[in-house]
Amino acid sequence: MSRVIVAAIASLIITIALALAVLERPTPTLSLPNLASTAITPGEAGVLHPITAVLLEFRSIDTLLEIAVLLVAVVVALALREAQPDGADRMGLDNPLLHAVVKLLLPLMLLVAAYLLWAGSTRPGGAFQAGAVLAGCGVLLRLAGTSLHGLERPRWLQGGRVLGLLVFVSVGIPPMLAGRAFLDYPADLAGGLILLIEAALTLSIALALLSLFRLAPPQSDSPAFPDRRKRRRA
Amino acid sequence: MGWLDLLLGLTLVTTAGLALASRDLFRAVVMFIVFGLLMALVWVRLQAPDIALAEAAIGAGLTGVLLLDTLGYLKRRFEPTGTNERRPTPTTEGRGDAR
Amino acid sequence: MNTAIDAFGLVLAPALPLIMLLAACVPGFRGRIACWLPYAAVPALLLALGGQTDAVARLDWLLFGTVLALDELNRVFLAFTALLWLGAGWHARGHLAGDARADGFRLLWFATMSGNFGLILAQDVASFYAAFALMTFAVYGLVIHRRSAEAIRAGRVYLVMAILGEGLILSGLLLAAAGSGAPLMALVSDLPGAIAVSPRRDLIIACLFAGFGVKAGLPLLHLWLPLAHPVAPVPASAVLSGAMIKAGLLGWMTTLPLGLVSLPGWSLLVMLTGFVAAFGAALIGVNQRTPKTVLAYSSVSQMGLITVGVGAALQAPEAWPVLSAAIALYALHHGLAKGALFLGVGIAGQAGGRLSGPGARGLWLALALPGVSLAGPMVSGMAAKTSLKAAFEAGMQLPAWWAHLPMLMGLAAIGTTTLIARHLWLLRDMKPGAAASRSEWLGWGFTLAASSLGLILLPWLPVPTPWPEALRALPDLLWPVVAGTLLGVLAHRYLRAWPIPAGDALVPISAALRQLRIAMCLTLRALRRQLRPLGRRLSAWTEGLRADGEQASPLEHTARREAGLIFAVLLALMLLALTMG
Amino acid sequence: MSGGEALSWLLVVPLLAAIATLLAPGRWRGWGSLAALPLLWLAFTPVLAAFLHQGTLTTPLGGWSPPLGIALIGDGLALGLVGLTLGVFSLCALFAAADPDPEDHSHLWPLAWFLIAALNGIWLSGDVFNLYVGLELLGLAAVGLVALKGSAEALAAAMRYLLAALLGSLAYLIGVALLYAAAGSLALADLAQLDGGDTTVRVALALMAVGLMLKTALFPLHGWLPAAHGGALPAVSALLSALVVKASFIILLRLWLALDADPLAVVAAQAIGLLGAGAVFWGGWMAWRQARLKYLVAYSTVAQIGYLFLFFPLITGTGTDAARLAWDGTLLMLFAHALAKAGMFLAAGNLVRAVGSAQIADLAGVGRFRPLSLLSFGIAGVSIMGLPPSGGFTAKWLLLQSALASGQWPWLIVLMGGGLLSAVYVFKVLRHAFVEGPTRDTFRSPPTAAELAALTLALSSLVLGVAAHGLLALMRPDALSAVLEGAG
Amino acid sequence: MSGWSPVNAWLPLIVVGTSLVAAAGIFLLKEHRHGLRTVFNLSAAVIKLGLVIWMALGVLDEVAFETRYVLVDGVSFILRADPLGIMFTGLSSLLWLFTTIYAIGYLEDAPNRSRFFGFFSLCVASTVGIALAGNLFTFFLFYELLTLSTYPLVVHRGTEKAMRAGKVYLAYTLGGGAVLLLGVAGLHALVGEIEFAAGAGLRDLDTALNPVLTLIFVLLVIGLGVKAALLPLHGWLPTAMVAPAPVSALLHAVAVVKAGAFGIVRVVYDVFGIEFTWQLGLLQPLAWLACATILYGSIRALWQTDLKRRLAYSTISQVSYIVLGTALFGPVGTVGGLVHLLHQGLMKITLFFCAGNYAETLGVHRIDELDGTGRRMPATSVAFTLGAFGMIGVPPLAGFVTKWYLGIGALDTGMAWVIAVLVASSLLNAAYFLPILHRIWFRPQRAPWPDEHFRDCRDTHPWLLLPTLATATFSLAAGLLAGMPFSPLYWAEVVVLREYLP
Amino acid sequence: MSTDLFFAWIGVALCGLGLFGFIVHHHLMRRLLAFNIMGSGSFLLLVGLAQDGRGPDPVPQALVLTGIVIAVASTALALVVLRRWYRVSGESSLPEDV
Repeated sequence: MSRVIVAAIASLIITIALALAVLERPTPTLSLPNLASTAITPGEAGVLHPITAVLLEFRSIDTLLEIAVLLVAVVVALALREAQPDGADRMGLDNPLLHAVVKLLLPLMLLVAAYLLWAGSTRPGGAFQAGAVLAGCGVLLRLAGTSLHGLERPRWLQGGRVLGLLVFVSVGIPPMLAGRAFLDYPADLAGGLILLIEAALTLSIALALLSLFRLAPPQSDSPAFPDRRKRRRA
Repeated sequence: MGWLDLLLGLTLVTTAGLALASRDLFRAVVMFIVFGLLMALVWVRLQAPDIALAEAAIGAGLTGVLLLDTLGYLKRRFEPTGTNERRPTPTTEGRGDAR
Repeated sequence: MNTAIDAFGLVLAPALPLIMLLAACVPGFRGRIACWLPYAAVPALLLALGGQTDAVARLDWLLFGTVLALDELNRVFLAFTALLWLGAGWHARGHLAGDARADGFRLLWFATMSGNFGLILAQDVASFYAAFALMTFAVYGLVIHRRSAEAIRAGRVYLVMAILGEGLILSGLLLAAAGSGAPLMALVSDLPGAIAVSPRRDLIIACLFAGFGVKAGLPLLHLWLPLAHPVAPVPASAVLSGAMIKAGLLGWMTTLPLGLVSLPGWSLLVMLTGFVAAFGAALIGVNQRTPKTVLAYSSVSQMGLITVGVGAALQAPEAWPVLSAAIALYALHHGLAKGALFLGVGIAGQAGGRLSGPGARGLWLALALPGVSLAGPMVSGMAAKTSLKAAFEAGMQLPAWWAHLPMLMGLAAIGTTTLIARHLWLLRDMKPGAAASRSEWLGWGFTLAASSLGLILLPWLPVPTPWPEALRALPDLLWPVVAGTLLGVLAHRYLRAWPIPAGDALVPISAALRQLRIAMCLTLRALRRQLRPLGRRLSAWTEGLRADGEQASPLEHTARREAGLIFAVLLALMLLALTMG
Repeated sequence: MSGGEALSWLLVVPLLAAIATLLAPGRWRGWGSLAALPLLWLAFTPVLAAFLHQGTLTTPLGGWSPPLGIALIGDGLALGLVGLTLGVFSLCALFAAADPDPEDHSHLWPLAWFLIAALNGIWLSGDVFNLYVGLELLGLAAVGLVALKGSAEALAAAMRYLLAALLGSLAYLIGVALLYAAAGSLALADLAQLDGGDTTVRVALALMAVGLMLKTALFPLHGWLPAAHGGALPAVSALLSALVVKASFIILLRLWLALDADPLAVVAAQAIGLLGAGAVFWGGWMAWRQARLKYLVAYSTVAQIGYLFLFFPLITGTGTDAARLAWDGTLLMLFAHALAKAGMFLAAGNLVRAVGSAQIADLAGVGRFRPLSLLSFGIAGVSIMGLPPSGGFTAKWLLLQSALASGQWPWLIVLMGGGLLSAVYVFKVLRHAFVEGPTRDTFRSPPTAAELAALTLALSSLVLGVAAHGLLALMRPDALSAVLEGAG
Repeated sequence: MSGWSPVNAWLPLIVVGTSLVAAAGIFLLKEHRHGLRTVFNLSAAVIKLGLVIWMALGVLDEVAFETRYVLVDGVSFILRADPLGIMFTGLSSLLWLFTTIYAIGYLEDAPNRSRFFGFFSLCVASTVGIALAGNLFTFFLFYELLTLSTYPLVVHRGTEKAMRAGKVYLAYTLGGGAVLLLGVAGLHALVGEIEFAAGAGLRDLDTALNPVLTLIFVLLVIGLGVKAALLPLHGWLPTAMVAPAPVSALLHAVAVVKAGAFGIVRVVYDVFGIEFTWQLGLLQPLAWLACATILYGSIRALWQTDLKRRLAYSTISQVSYIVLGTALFGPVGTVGGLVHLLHQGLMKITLFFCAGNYAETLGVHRIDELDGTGRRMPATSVAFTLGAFGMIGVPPLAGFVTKWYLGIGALDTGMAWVIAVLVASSLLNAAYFLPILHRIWFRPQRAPWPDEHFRDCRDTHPWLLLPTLATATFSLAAGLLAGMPFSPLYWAEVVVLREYLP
Repeated sequence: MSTDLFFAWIGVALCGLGLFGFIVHHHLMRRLLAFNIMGSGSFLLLVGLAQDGRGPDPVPQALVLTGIVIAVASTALALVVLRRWYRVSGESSLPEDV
């Protein structure tokens, strides 16, 4: 119980400190929104939706690294599976209702994803949201026990997961070769390139999220502790 | 800021508290999903529809599914295989609940 | 002889023994060297006989710049020393035949000889001390040559005392040299002057007097003498007693500020010491059981007399020129006579039946002759004693009691005579050994001759008293001999020898030392016992520190488990610190 | 190229390499990575040349300059660290590629490349949120590398590490939020304009500092480190100890200098210094008590991190001289420790491989059979102990001088005591290795390349001791003096 | 002479480097390449000796040899050949040659020779570095390197005993190093870079700083005193005796103890300046400390039954002569101290070689096993005798020269009590050496030798015997020919005349 | 008080709450929940404070989007590791001592 009290005191202190910080905050002199809105003009930026512009133009390196973070998570999951092999994946609820729902819902979700992707450049939406919806599709399919044999091939999967980052980086390189900064796309091509990147990102994000879902040890596999199982030889 | 905001905010804090304090881990996870959905609403109130969408899809949806899936995995009872010294205590929710 | 030859001789005299020593290390030369053993002393002898008194050899590259020179004083010493070494060398050549350890003996013989000549000739402090040390250490091997238990004991006592002496000498020399003009390359001849004016004069004199006194056999510093002489081989004891104890005397004569200042206190002390030695040694000596021990005590006694002379010079600086000559003469006289006596012991021991057979009388006479000389009535003895007496009398402002000095000397001569009588008596009782070889006879004979005719052989000797006057003093010299002989005969008849062990005072001293050591050991052990619990606790503590296991401490547990909590606490602290600041 | 643009290659090449290794089959990844290393160096060379020619390099990524966009800033410190990263990584890669590990750890390669990308990003970035992303990338890649073995121990270590990293990042993120609210910008250059006395800024700084301290494993927040660094593969441990923990430290250092122009933070700086002192002693003590070789080395990292944090008391509120010395000393310590610790971990890996046991007590006799590995360990130990002639010593010397110049003599005790304590544990290993007891004859020999990699790292930590002058002159920022003027 | 000045600038570094290169080469050689290693070792030693002799001649002609390199701001790495440095360098390189020859013979068929010779060369490199160091920082650099390179030599045998000795050794030397570092750093903070030159600007400091300077001096002396085995800090030395004989020879005669003593000389003369030290009132306590050590070491030596341990305690005692000479405020005492730096090296290395010979040839380690060794090993025994008498200070051997100069120097300073210490020490030396000599020469062999080798050699293996005889000859010559040019005494006088007398 | 500022306050509360949960719980799932709640709080703080009185600001919003993806990636990774850990050890919290 004393732990709880200590923890409460500690978090209280932090809360108070944060509160003080909020109360006493100075007024900033800079205003990024203004800067952004002046920057987002059809001639300058490839996209008009400010958030997408921030994500894929002004602070594109953040996004690029973020995709890398996602990818790293997947790689770790893959590595762990390799180090600790799983049995067959027999997950799935054999529920006809679910199958029906999936059949109905799936096209709709795909459509939503496509819309979100497309809308990204001007309106709310974008690669992340689309990717998440797409990943949702995958989760549903998995819950329903449907296996997409085409996508089960590791090589393809891997390619899909990597694609986003690869496209992102590759698009960034030509400007550099032309003597400009990394990711400094030419203004006239910016719109198209960003769409390309977004599309690739959508696919990759979806696959990555799905993989993270699937690469955890499957429910059907019996636990392997203690850790004395023979490793699979390379 | 209106009543709606106040209500939303309080609910948010309450669900967060429930998610952290529930004895039942399942309930905690469910509360967390609710919390995520409420967060999406908050983002709408904060004029951030993009985040709202993402929060709904990713924060609440995917994270929730992942958590629930893991929960199911952790709920499984295991027969100890072979001779291990450290036998796990099979409980319904694992250990370490709100001490 | 011209200077070049003199210089060569000066170097060769100490160097030849060393060269022969090195040659003896080469197996091929060993036999020949053994044959030439006596002749190592020849250059020194030639130098002493034929060299010019102001010959100098400078070897700047050696040590701090070595200077060898011949002057009036050391010429006398060199002369009798060389004679003695030659004679003893002949004796040794024969004596060593068939000795298993002869090789080692020869090496040490050469080393000792070199040191002895070197210290006589050396004029600079460093080489003087070097030669002195060489002689001191090398002779140890000669003393323990027999390796018997007594020999080892005698060697140990000798070594301890000799090293103490070396230490005293070194301190004295250092202190004295520091006051001289060139302390780093001081000449021996600078020292007396420096000492005379030094603020530490008494300390220096004490150091040097005691330091050289070890060699010269001062009372209480003499302990090694009666132990070492009997156990050493005969030729070794001959040079030991005849030549080497004179090194101490030479040391006094060259370093002490004799003839420069008058030091009545020191004079009294030194003379008293001398008399104590002269009489005490005689008293102890007559109670000894072996002839060589008796002779050793006799040496102590004689050196006591010489010490009296030195003491006199401390009182009367102006008498020093006369005294020094007299002392040198006495040293020569005693050195040769004592050498002959010691070699005689060897002859007597090995003469076998001849002591009682035909010609025994002549032999006895020959054996007794140096003794008689020692007591006074012979040529050299007479010269020495009379000149000493004359020197005493030559002092100008004497203390009144100096008038009794001749009488005291006469009493001492009684003691000497008694000792000689005792010596001869004991010789008679010696178990006869194997026959002496010709070389041994030669050595003895040579030394005997030198001792008897010494004064005639060395015409340049400074004899202060002209002959006729010396002859007039003959009665003075004779009565103690008669009295002593009488006393000896009576004593032999009616008195039993007291069981005084050789090395007299050594026995109680070493017993006391042993007790002291035991007490110290006990104390230390008790101390250690007291400290042991402490040490055990300490080591237990360090054992506790040593840990190879990975028992994580509570702090480490907390750090692993409660990262979040610690995080929060630190955050709070940090906030506090930031706002405080 | 004008140089500035070339900075981006330092990010791009590792990312591309990561992608390539992900796509390549497992058995090609190691050698493929080695083939990619020259490219990385090739990217670095023009950058360095340009820097030497024209000073600090800047490139606005995407063509957008701060505060709207993010710029990569190649100042001396950043480039020095990039060089360090490249050097250490090259040798660790060589070690890992040469490692005839029976178990397949091919995922090490993409993770390692991501790690390098994250590190380079952190060194070069001038934007606090970008740093956050970089930290996350770094943290997850590092966690992945720790978990690579898949054993229970590795998983627990990884989990612990992950939780610590996440908590630390969150604290940092909250700090970012506060700073953005206060400054309206995320660029470090703009943040420097803030008034350091502001409550918001102080709370932000405190949060970020503690978060970064957690990530740097400063005592007593080090709980995650020993298991993570001690249990991982040797090459991974080397990378983690040498570089990863330094990333958060460098961010803290930059933040401290940017935000804390006012001398009132002295108390906080002293507090951090105290924690550093605690780390030095506690880490050293625990290292001594370890029975397993790599855990000993890991605890040694805990101890050495403590030295780095002496920077704060030595630079805050002290004179210009002391501050400059502290700057030089800390950076040199960082470099020396990176090289030495990497060498030490690799050497430890070789030794463990040679005797087939993780226990120090089993090292008996290894000195005779694997002298080179032991020598590498020893040489690295020299730097760790801070004995001359090594980088560790020169660094310690500078810190000593700084402590004396600022009159803060208690830190002398820390520097001295820490050195002695480290000698105790380093020589504990050597002592066991020199024992010629019951000799065993079964020593497996690590590949020569692995031994040479360890030796090279160790030797370079030694050489650093005599070649520090140029490096330090290169890394000393012009801005530092300005900051210090203000502080002093 | 200016034509070859670039060479002059590099020469000190090259001299240090020869052994470093040798060390590196030897480390890289495979264990079984004995021949090549021998070639490496000997050629490096000979080259180094040659270079040092060249440099020594140059120094006599007042040619400046200096390597200078900025390490970090305000700290330089300076190697410079001044007469004092050259003196120590010459000793080290000369004895390195002999010890290398000796070690090759000693370690025949022993394991870990690569390691041994590698660290051995490293050890010499550090010693030469210490000798040539031009400032306190560089000195410290090599001083610590010496600690490191000697540790593997001390624990070379790898036995439990050796390990314990190594531990003790490290505890002392690293602790001392830390204290020294504190002192050096403190001084550096006060006056900046401290190049070795009399006074070094300390005199001009505010007198209010005198307590601080005193503290720093104490720290420096403690740090250096550990290696020099001054009284309370000597504990490591006898324990370190478990090392192989060449190591103990090098440790005791040249490298370690001398490094400490040399450092004290440097601190007193070149950092503080003798006059300033005198003004601070630090010379007297230093002299007391040295005297206490001299007596203590000798007394402890008396109780030792192991030959090498007795020699070790003798070293403790003898090294303090150097310190004592330094602490005597006057040129003569300084000469005495400096000359003992060389003399003690020559004599002690001879003694240790002999001890090694006895151990290696006959398996004799304890003193009571020495009976009769003189007959079996006459040449070794003669060398031992020379060394022992030299230690006692019997003229005309080297030790006497030292004692004489020290004594005169002490009297010049008015410290007459030092004479008593010197004499007492001589007596004690005699007390623990003469019984050994007695056993060697005058006692018959008692029992079969514990572990006899080289039965077909008259004395012992030539590789072992030659260096022994060579050093014995040198120590004899050093005393006997003290008045000659290029003798140790001559060098010491040159040092004092050039550097410490105005 | 503007909506933005209000939610910033909510963010502060969530941060405190999350930290409390993170400290108190040992069960790894709960700690992850706490972490996510704390993360949400920090996002609210970021956007709320930035937008207070100045209207919508795309920059923090974009940052939050990035943050969310990172959070989900971290959470997912943590869950993977957790499941693997659970599988080999049978524990759902970390051992007190490795």
